[in-house]
Amino acid sequence: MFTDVATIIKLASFGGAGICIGLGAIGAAVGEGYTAGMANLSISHKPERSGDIMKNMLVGQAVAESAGIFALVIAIVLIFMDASSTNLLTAAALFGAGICMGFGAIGSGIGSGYPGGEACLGLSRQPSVSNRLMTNMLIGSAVCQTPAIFSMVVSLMLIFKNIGDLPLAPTWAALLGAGISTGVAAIGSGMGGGMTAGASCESIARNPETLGRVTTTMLVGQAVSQTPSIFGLLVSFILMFKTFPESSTLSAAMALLGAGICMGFGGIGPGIGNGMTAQGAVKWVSRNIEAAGELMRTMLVGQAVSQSTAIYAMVISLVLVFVV
Amino acid sequence: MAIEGADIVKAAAFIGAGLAMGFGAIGPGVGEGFAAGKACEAIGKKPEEAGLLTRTMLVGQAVSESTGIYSLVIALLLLFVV
Amino acid sequence: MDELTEIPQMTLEFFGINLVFNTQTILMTWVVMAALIGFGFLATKKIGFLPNPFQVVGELLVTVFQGLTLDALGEDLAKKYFPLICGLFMFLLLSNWLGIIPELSEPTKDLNTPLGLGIMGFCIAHYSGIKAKGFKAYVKGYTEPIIFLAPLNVIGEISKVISISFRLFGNIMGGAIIILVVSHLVYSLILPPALNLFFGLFVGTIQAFVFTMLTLVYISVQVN
Amino acid sequence: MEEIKQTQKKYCSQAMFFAIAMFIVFLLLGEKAIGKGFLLGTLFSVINFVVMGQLMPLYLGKKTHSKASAFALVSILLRFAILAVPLVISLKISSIHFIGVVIGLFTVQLAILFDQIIINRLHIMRKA
Repeated sequence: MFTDVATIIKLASFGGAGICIGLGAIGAAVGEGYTAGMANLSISHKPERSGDIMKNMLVGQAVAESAGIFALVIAIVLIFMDASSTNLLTAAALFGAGICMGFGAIGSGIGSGYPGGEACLGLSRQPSVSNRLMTNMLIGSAVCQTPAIFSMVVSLMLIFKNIGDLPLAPTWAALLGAGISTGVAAIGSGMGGGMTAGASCESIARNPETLGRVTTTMLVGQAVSQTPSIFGLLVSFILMFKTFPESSTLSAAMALLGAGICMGFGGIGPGIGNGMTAQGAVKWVSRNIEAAGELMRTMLVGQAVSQSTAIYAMVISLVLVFVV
Repeated sequence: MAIEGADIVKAAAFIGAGLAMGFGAIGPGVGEGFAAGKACEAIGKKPEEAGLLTRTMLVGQAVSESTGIYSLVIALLLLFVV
Repeated sequence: MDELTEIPQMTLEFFGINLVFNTQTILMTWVVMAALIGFGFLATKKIGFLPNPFQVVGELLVTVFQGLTLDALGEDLAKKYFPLICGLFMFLLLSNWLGIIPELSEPTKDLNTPLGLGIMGFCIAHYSGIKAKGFKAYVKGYTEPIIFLAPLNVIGEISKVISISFRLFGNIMGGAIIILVVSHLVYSLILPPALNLFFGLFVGTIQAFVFTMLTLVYISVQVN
Repeated sequence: MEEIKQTQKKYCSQAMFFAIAMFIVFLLLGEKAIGKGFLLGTLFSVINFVVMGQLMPLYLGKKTHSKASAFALVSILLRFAILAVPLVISLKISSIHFIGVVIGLFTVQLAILFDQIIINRLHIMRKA
């Protein structure tokens, strides 16, 4: 068995860094692969516009990669920072930070591939609107990065948190749970936001006149899709900043870990579902602009109802933290 | 660490509650979102039927949410009864 | 960071029962109510052909929500429920926007406010359902599709209250916590005000609308 | 290919110009370490962008999404290895500030977003 605390901390930070960069790179790669596949398709449709399409793909990829670069920064910090702490809690915090950023980058990486791909396809269909299409794609994929930014904030706070003399026994679970909560909940919101942005690019290529309404609907839909990741952030902050009384029982630790897992996984489904709703609404705003108000209202109600399972997960998490 | 039988049971119940609600929320969330997306498409096609379509969407969502509610019930049972 | 979960409380003893009041929440609710009454007074003071700005905003709100209630409930009931829906929206909107002003905080940040409003909406929806369908048909609605599912139907109804109130609470509280944490981390002039604008104005408006629409939808589901 | 080169030239020169301007600002503010880090980060961000553009034609032979994704994974790992260099340097050398490098790594993205969203929006609005 390892008895040396420094070794365990090193192991935890290396493991966290590996998860972080591995998952972050996979997410960005899937997104870029989607964009590249769509670009191939559109170049084969319209070979004479290949220059424009490749330019669009380049710019889209550069922005879509941001989530992966966040993961890289966190991984480098985890590997090269010399943790002089002799507290075992540091190991939990560093591992939690790696998990948080790794999972948080997947959703945004995959998600921001959709607007890039749809924009490439749209360029082959409607060459005259290339400027508007690219602007819309960039706004969409920049908003997609929000869950990844949330995860980066949480993992930086976990890395640089002043552990002090907090009791080890339940706090390790709280720190690990804080990482899982924000990181995993960000997957759904990132993918949902990406679906919405992709639909908006497709819509603008179909009917460029409706640019204003489509962009507004997209932004509102993406903002509401971010709600599950905001819930995840809320649970993380509570787990990080509440001081838990020392107790050596297993159940106290498992309650805190369970709170993080519950909110994290509970956020995936509603995030994707909200994205699907916004996707449908954005697509049809461009086809039937007269019904835009009706569509926005239905989208908001539908998204609100499909969020309710995320809210149940948040309630269970809060019960696990505060009541049990 | 003093780990006793009752403690292990409690710990398992807590983490089980978290897992139940966490994974139980995935399916209904996606499903309800899918239903709402289809309702939006239908309203785009026929805006004059918006009231009926919204009601149908809500009924469908309520039905597909029932599995989420089952998970909630199970989680609460695990938390407070076990 | 301790100010996060701390709510100023006042405890009074009343015939042996301890009554706890969240003083800040109550105070902020009064601020919102005073502002709304002031708004109503200004909007209706001089009703003229050339409206003043307050009258314009008031008319806009009234027209929009009249249309929405009319769509959802039909001619007769809309007249009855429209003031409730419009008032609910205005109260929530102002409550969610209140946090932008320094030294003031949103009353919706305390779980008691959204929970109270959610229970109010629940009671109104079920009262109107019983009134519209009759008690027998109302009870029969719970035994569908088979009688064994009745407890789950009841839980489903109660979980609506939980979801509607926790949604508002989670969004507003989450926004407040994020703003607080970010302003502790970076002392910049750009980021916290931008976050305040996003969470206070944008998310606050959307959540007020969603809460109002869901209350309306719950009423209309019960009635039809 | 001409368009890709043009785009790269445009954004790289914008990013480098911005980085030098910010370096001077940081120098005047007395934060030399952050300024140096910013410059270093921007340099590697530009290198990453150029490499990405050079690899772009190689994507076009990949017919399926999964093949393209596998190729993207290889290319990302290669480019992240490049991006890791300034981060490690700044952690090892104390006269270069880490935060500066991190912000510098996003200069190309910021230049693209600024150019496309703000300038383009103004252009569209003026036309309308």
